[in-house]
Amino acid sequence: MSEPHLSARNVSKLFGPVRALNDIDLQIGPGVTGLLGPNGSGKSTLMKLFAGELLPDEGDVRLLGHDPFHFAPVRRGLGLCPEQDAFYEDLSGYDFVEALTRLNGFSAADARARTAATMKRVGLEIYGRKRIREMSRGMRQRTKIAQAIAHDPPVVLLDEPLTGADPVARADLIALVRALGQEGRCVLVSSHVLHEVEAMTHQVVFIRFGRLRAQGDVFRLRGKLEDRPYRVVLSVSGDARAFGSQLLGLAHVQTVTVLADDRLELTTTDLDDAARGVPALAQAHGVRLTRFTSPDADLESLYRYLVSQP
Amino acid sequence: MMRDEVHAIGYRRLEGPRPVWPGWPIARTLWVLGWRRRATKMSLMACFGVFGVHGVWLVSQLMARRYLNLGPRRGLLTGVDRVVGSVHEVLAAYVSIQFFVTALVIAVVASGAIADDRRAGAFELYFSRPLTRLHYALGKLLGAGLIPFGTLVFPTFVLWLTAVGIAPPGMRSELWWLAVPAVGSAALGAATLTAGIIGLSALGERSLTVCTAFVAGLLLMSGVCEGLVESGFEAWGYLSPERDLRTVVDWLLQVGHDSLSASLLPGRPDGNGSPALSLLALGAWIAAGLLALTWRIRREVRAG
Amino acid sequence: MALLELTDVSKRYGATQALDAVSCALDGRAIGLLGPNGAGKTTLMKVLLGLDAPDTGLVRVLGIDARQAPTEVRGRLGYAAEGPGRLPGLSGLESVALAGELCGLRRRTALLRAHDMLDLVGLDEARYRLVETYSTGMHQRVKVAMALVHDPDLVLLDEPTSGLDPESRDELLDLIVHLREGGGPAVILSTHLLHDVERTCDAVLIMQRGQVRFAGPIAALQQPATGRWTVRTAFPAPALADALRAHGAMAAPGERPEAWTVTLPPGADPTLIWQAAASAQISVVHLAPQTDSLEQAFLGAIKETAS
Amino acid sequence: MSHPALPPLPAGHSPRAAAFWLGFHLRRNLKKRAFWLWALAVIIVFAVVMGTAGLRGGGLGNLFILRITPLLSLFFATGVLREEIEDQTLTYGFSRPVGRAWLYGARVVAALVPVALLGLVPAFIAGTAAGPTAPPRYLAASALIILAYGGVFALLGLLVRWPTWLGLAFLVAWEQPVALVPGFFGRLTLLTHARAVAGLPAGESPWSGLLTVPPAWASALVLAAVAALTFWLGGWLISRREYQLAK
Repeated sequence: MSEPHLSARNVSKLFGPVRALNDIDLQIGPGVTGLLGPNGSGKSTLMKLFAGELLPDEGDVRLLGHDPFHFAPVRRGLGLCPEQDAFYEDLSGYDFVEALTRLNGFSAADARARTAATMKRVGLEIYGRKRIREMSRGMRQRTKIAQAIAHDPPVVLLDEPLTGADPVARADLIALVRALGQEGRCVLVSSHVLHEVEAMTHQVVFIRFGRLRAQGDVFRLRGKLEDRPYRVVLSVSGDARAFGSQLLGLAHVQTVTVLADDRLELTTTDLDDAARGVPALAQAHGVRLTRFTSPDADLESLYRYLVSQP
Repeated sequence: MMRDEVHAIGYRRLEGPRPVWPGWPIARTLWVLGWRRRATKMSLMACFGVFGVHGVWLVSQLMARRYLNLGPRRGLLTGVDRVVGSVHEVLAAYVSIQFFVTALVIAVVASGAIADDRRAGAFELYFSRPLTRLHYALGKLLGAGLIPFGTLVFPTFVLWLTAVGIAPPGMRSELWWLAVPAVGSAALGAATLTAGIIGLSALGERSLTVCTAFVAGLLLMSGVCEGLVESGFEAWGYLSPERDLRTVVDWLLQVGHDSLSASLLPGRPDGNGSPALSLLALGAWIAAGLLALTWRIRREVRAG
Repeated sequence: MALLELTDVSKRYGATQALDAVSCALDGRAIGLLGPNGAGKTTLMKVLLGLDAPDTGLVRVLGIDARQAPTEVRGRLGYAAEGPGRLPGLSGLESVALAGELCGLRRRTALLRAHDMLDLVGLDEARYRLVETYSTGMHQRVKVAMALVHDPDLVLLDEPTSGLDPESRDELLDLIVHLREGGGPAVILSTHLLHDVERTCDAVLIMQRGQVRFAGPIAALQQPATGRWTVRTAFPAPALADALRAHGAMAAPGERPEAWTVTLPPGADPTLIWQAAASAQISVVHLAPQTDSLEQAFLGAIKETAS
Repeated sequence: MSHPALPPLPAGHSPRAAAFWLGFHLRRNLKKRAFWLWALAVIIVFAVVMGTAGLRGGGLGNLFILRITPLLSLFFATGVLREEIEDQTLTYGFSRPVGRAWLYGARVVAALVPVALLGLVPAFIAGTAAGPTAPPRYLAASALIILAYGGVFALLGLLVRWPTWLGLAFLVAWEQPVALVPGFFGRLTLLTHARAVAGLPAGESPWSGLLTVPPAWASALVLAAVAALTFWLGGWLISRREYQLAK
């Protein structure tokens, strides 16, 4: 297994008395990973540690196998989109991205070519000419992401990249993040808007009180919460009540309630099993199943359960 | 008997009158914030000290005057005649010295009046309320203005009152005239300070820079102007507000009563040439402050 | 009387035409104000508040003409601005109380009302701390409390949920729903998160380049079921698409990595999808008729997407 | 242990990147309002002093080299890092594969070049009226004093929360008075060495005759050493400490 792009071993970080991170052990490989957690849980601090902006008090941090704070050359492989809405405001978008790309070891001509290609990719081909001071919040976010990916880094850290962007920019940037992940880069995205994280990736890291609360695939993580069975809503044509009683026969199904004459709700501890069993049963009984949804199998419910339980 | 009731805690409408004039809470907030700063308390103590000193000085003079006025010692009266003048001297000195110390207090309290609001983006909060630009301006001026009123205008009145109270009968008639010029000049000083600090706060970016600029500006101007006047540039004298105030005070107090001795204020640096010009200069300072305030509010807020 | 009546309102700032002949009448308990950056949302709010007089046109808010009586309008309107605006040096409680006093309330009434509002927005012990020490979430709560303290009839919230973590966002959206259902003020919510609007609002005003693209109830905006189905598997499974094509259905990638938008051949029903899934041994954990999410409707409403 | 391919960096990348960073920020500094305001101020002072007071030669050199240039380097050098922290733009530079010390050095020099523009020209003009060998000596003194004070004040900007005030106190309370004290003590101040390099008169105080003026080359060496030391120390410090950008 190749070395992970990002790794943190027993990392703790304090800002004076304030605890930011407490004994974090984490390895992140290629693809898009969502970094979630309430405000003040230490998400930004972890990003800054991986970017070599901060030093861990305990444990060590590795970016592509090296210490990003002290070993400067490894930051060649890093693209960072910081959280703050800060720029060299007097520059135009193109100049800003080009200047920073030069710092990554590109000649003037190379940097200009890469900047043009990247600005096109983030949708700033025209508006990128404007001075950053006059740009809308959506354009500023696109500029910030452009400077993070112009030098084609294998690791991209995006700290709340969508804050303040309007719906059009959000849709474009989500598609861009998915594409970056598919190119095999390790993309770590922190965001508070869960349904947008779901649209980007299936893999999340969840931090709470400075500790690693959960990590892995959203679906499997949700499955691990035994004390929170899945609710599944079914729209059924034909005799719902009879079909409902049959459902009780399925393994893992705990309760079946009749919401209306054509709608049923069941709770089960294994959604995967229900996803196989229920349609088979429906077919056996000649019942048409026009809706099979589980409202609390999504990331928002996972987040809510993980936050409510200590 | 108790009825069984369950009340929701959620949102509830608010009835009742809304009588308060919006300027008033703005002024009160300025004091509340000012009072939290240690520097305010210290500078207020200084003001109180200055008032105490002048009070003692005034009372002791008048008691001595009263004692010497009796019987055989009448001959000494003429020598002590300057004591009457010295009552004017006390008031004039008080207004000038307190002008500086009050400048400290008002700088600490009111330097952030407009500057902090602008830096924190608070204009949107103020002007999404039902208040007009005039309310805001008057509120800030009221908040800043009542400080010099408390430390300059009112104490001058108190000093004048004690002077009238203690003065021997003969002198009392002369002192009655003194009320209007004394309190008037104090009010003029108060107005200059208020308009000055509020104007500067409207122009400035950070309250700390405004505060230092105001205090340093006053000291620098009076120092530089004194130097320039000594080296022959008479006209520069009008640039320093403190010097203008002193001229107006001396002029007013002299006009107060014609029988006063000519060398009224021995040892005090003399004022500018013509008191009228000084008055004009002070008026210009006040106008400049108010203009800066209006310009800033018009620029930041397009509210009706 | 309608909440808002705008007839032919336009406003120009130098080169940009912020509002371009906007005419609409809106009613409802909670209205979503949507539009890309620079669509004129904030200008519209400022015009409603009488903070900015429009060049032309008539603005009536709650039946009051905002040009004639701006202060009266602002007395009955609450506004939680977007920026980090706060009153420097004050605690949360003092800020809200001062906001009340600025509307004419006596000090003691304002203080009691401030406590009520801070309870409503869920700012407990921290209300006594200075506002400078607040997190973004707490700032947002104070701003909402300041907008409600003088009991307005209409509250304008400008991007109240930006920067909030999921927990605080939930609480704020629940509060908006509570206001909508309760006897309290109506709400105009200007935001970029269409998800929040879907959850709290019943009507929507979509703007772009200073013009109204759509004004009316959300239901009218979302076309009925289009015969397409959204299907999601537990894990991203390209094999499902092949199985579906084998069964004659069309499958296009959906909003999420593990989602598909399936178009069935005419006359077929979803059992075909179940059969395809069973044949490929892939468990489908989500199947539902696809209704245009507000996002598709929004993107459809604003034709050119440059922003 | 194979790593995802880390794209190659050209050899000696940090110094070359630092050179680019210097040019980039120098262009920005020269466009800043603050620079033009100071330029205006210097021109006005220069005109007033030359015109009314009729200051020439040594006196003019003394005023500019020993009074105005230190003040200018104070205002320009202390703000280098604070500005990046306050504007929160430090992240962009520090997340690049360039040594932090190099970036710091580039920013400090980019801040001092405008000071040189404002300081060297008047010094040269003063020099022309103060004797044959004066112009090169005045220029050398100005340049060295700018580098030395620049290094000191930039270092101060890293260490202290209020560098401008402390720098002002250092200038007014330590450098100016102590430079006039006779005996060895004066040598602890940069001003004495600058005066020695420029060959300026030892100052107006009554006992100025008693001042032992260190040899010019020794002073030049001292100034250069101070500059080098403070630059190196600043670079060493900045690559050791982390900087939290104000939220």
